[in-house]
Amino acid sequence: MFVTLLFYAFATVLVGAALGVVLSRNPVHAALFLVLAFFTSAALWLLLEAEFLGIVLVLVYVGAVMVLFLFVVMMLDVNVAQLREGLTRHAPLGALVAGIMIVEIVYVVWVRELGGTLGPMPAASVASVSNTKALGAVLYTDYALPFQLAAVVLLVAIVAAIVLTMRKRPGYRQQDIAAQVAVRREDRVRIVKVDPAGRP
Amino acid sequence: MIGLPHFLVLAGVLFSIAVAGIFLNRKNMIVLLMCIELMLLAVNFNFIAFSRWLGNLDGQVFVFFILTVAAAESAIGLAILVVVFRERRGINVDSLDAMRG
Amino acid sequence: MSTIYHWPLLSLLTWLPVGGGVLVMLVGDSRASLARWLALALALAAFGLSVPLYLGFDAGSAALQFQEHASWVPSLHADYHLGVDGIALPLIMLTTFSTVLVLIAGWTVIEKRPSQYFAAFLIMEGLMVGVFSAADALLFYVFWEAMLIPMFIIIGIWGGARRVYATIKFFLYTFLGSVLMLVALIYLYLKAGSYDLDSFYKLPLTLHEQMLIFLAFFAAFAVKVPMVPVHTWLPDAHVEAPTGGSVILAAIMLKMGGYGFLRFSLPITPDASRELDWLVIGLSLLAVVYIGLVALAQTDMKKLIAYSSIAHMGFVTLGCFVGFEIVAMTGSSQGATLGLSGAMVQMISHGLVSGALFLCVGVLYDRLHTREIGAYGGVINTMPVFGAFMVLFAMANAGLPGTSGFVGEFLVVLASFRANFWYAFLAATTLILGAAYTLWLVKRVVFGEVANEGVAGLKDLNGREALVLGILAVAVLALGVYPKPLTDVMEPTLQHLVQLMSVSKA
Amino acid sequence: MMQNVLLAIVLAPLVAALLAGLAGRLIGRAGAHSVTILGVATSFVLSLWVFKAQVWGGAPTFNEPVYTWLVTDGIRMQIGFLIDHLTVLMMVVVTFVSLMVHIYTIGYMHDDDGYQRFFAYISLFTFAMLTLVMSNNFLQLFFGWEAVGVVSYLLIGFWFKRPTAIFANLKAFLVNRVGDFGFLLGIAGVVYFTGSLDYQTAFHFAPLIAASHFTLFEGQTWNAMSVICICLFIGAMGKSAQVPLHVWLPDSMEGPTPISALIHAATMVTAGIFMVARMSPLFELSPTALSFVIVIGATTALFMGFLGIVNNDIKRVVAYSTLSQLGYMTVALGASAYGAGIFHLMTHAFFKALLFLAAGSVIIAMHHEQDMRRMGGLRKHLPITYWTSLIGALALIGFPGFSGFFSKDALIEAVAGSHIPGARYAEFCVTAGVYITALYTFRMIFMTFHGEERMDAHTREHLHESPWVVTVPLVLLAIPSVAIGWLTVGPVLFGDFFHGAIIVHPANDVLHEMAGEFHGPLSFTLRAFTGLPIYLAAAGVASAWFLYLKRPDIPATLRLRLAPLYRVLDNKYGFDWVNENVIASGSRSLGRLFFRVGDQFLIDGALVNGSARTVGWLAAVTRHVQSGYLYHYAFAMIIGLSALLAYMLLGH
Repeated sequence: MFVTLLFYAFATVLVGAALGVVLSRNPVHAALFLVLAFFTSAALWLLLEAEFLGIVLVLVYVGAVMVLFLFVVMMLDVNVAQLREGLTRHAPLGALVAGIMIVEIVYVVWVRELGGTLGPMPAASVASVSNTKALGAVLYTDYALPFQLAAVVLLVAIVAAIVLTMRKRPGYRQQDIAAQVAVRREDRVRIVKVDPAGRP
Repeated sequence: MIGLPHFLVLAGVLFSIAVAGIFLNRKNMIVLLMCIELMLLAVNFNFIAFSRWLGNLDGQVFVFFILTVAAAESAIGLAILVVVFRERRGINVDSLDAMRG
Repeated sequence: MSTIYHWPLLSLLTWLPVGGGVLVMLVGDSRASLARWLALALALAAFGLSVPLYLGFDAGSAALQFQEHASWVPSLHADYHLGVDGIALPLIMLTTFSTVLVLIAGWTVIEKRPSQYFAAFLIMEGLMVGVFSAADALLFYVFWEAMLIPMFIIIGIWGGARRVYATIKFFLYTFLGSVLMLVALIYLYLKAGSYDLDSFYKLPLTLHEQMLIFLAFFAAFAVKVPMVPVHTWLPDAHVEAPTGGSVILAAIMLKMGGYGFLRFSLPITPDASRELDWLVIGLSLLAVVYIGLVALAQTDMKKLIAYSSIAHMGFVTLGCFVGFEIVAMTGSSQGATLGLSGAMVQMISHGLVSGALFLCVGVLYDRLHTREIGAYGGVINTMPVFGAFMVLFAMANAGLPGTSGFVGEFLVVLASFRANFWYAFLAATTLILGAAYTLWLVKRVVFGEVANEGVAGLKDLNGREALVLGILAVAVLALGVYPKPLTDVMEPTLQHLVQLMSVSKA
Repeated sequence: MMQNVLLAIVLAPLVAALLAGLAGRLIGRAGAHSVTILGVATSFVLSLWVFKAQVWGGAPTFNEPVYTWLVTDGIRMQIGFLIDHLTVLMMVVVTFVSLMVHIYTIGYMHDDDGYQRFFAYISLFTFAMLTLVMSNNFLQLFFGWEAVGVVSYLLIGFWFKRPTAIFANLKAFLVNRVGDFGFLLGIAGVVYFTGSLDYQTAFHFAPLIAASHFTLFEGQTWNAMSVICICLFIGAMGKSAQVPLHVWLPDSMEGPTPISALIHAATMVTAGIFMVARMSPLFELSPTALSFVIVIGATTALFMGFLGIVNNDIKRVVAYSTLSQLGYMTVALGASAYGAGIFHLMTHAFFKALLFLAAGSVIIAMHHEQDMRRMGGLRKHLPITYWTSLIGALALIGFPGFSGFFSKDALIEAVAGSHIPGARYAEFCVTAGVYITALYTFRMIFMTFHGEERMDAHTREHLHESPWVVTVPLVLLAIPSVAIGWLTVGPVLFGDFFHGAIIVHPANDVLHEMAGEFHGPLSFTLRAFTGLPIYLAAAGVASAWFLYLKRPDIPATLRLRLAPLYRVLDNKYGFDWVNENVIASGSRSLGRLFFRVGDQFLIDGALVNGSARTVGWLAAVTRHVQSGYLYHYAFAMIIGLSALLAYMLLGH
């Protein structure tokens, strides 16, 4: 009963936060709403005994990604008013598509009884290992290679982000180590024969 | 009692809101990115819920990967955003029609 | 010397030019003369390597010789399997021979990116040898498609004003056909379980299956030959291609179609070929008569020769398929080999003659930069040596006995008389039409008073041009006077092919 | 031994031609004519030796291959020699006339730039002609056949700057090709039925061919031999200039005169006659083909003669007379009097070469003026030319005792004795032709050598007899023109000269019937006075004298009175008009039509570029969907997603 109560409370907040993301006029507000959505999601995930992922969501998403979002939003001088143009114009279409999707999903879940076949939530596992340890065990054995790949993806993302945003400013002097190494004597030294008598 | 359908419907609603958000905020790239994050979150919900009901950790592993990819995606997306802003002094999606034939 | 016969000659012939082409490209345009000499050396080496191929060839056998077999794509049962028989050998010789000539002909004429030009021809040479020597269908297909790329580049970069139109037309036409061929090959693979051509030959197929496969092959080969009505890419491609490109196009590439009929259509789908021979024969005769007349109407020298190519290739397809009608008419396959050897000789001869004619046009084009017949007249006054060559090759094109042009036409007419008097009748009209359009061209371009100042200022052939045309002239005459060395090599293979054709697979 | 000699006969002119042609600049003018004359002289001497060995030495017929050209499908195609009495006769005639023409050319072409080239060509021609006559198979026959055509093409267009010359040579080649077209089909037919290209095998299987039939059109069967023989004869019609493929011969007079003598009078044009005679074992088995031959020949003989009367170009008159004489030979072939045809071929070769060379001599003297209306009275200035021409003319009209008399008289008699359909028509044509021949021949002689001098003063001052290199061949040719008939009429016509080289069906053997009445040349000559032809010839000469010397105003009046007839003759029965305006320009227009409508409009326009345009249009329509706006793509994805979901939900 308590779990049900918690679920509905968090679910309400989550939906509200999501609506806030979508509807708020200011991107900063939207980002903050998103943070809220992530927090409530993390809470809901804890209800589902996915403790590790819940914590990761908070740490990585709220801590890193959302900060990045806020950072960018604040750094860029975005003309908010202009961006909200056409918000209402497309509202009916958006609502319609969203409505259709909701109807479809509900239809799948309830009418087709997709969820019903699996019954109520299984009892909490009483296994000795924690969720984190269990996840780790799977991740580093069965999914070791994909895990490595995920790391590569992140690396590529880092490199890509840097490459994309880096720009050369005119007048900015750089050290070219390759050029320094490849230098030859003739480039630097010029032997001039000077007549000791001082005649031209 | 909370069953699997509750979570699935919640995820569905979340996803639909995000979809609606894409329609509504068709000019603001930042909010678009956020809506994508929301969508991914909704998907993650499903994974975790099924993982719980099926007693199988694979779903959670997938969520883990999705989080990774989503992080990478948002990093690159924001980088692109910054570049676009520099180029066009704005993040209006309408101005992004370089692909137009 | 005898050890040379144990070398992997076919692989060498395929990959030496390809690798050499890459090397020539690396040498670059800044060292153009090094690139030229290197390319020539490689082409000569390839030609030199094809000579032991001929000398070591056992002319008494129809089997594939100089075979090389290695695993290639095990999961698809496709092997790196090369080999030559009496059909492939002359065509390989023709390929290596004409590449040498083309390189010499383009020696200083090509000023734009010369090293890449020479490289393209070398690479194409290797790929064409690959097509002729592949004994595995997938390998064949890879070479077949790869070969398009250098040609595409040659026309697209060194071509004339409308080169883009011509390249796209050329590419789409040939590609459309070969994609259907790929479908057929995959179907055959699924039935046979391997891409080996021999397994295709032994595969029993119902008539319905054969019909579909035949039509798919037909699409590919008819475009390449080219047969009416899918021939219009050829005049455009020829007109826009640089001289060397035209020569290779006419000399070798068109032969791929004829080769395909001999290697795939006839032995793999004999029953469908028998059922549909009326189609091929009808189109071939249409090519001879209709294209002969169309050639009369041309005002562009290259277009005229291109049309004459189509008419001459009509003899090839006629010779390939007339055997079925002979069997139907006389009940014996006596005469079928005659048609096939006529088709083969015609292919070789056409390679030499039309190549030579394109070189002749190239000689004029290099000087006055126009291919319009009306822009010339009385060329022989200022270029007597050229005029002599032009008349000789024109005569060969008109099928004069004593030149190679006659041999194939003669054999095909003899064979088609067995099938039907009217086939021979229509085919023999080439005697009149061929002479008409070729000699009318000669009359307008070579003979007469000097037509204008441009012609008055023409310089006769230089040593390089005379060398190329001279070699071709010797080859044309030699084949015309003594074609036996050529036909002897082919005879057992063609007889074996007739056997394959006459056994029903359905 | 024999084979080497024969090879030398054939190859000597070829080697000479190659030397003169390829190294002409190196060996110079004198070198060129020396080497070619040496080559042809070698051939001539060796031919005489072979002739002697065959005819008097009784050597057996030589029939051996030289080398194998190719072998395929069980057919062995070879190059080889067949030397029998027919061949040796031709060899001697060809090499002799060729030698004379070579010598004559030194004088005639003296000032021409293409001196070496010319010698190369005529030597090459000799080679080709020898290949043709010495062949023992159809393949080599066709080789020589086409080779003489090509050399003729080159020689007619020798002065390649003249538009008329290069028009004429193209025309000659193409018309010849029409003949070759038939010839090739005939050869293909022979191979079809006998599986061999060799004469011997083909002749051996001849009865088999004659017993075969094949269907040309649905429901109509033809005798195989008739079809083959008619096809072969179409080839002969091209080479030997029979109606309607005669049109090239008058135009070929654009070539230098020695060529007209060698090719277009003495040798190449007789290739067709020779070929039919060689194929006598085949032709004898098809009465249909023989009738066809005789009708075509007779038509040519008479109607081409008419054209000689109205023409004013001295060379063309001789050319029309050649056409007419070739018609005579063809008639003889059709009447199965092959011996008479060959005999006439031989005598004609001498006197017609003589007439041409004499005409050439006149042309040299007249500074390349060929119009007889501007000649006259040349007898005084060119005595040798005059007398030799007269001999040639007398031989041509069949003056008793001259060579042409024997051959033509025998020929007419043979036709009279023939019974095949068309023989009566032919008899009329050849008899009437005698009058016509005499008329135009002496018209030419009178207009050229007699009467008033109509040339301009400048030309008259420079008139002089030609140099010895020109006159010697004239004299040397005049001798056989007079004597050869007397010497050879017995053996060649009525004896067993051909020795099995020519086979005549006993029922058709008119010459054999005539042989019974032959008692030597003298009695043959005397007996001619009892026949009609000799009086017709006399009447012809008398008419010519009356019309062109006595009353030159009458022809002009006649021309006006009979204007329509004159116009028909002047237009050469309209053959040229039809050829140029209907056939040549018709096929050109047809080609253009095919090109525009078929290739450019239908295939390229509708199919190729049409499909390209359709694709382009579709793409243009479709690209509106591809707006390039990111959110449009996002919409599309989302809508697609929900549609897919809906499909999955409702579809199951």
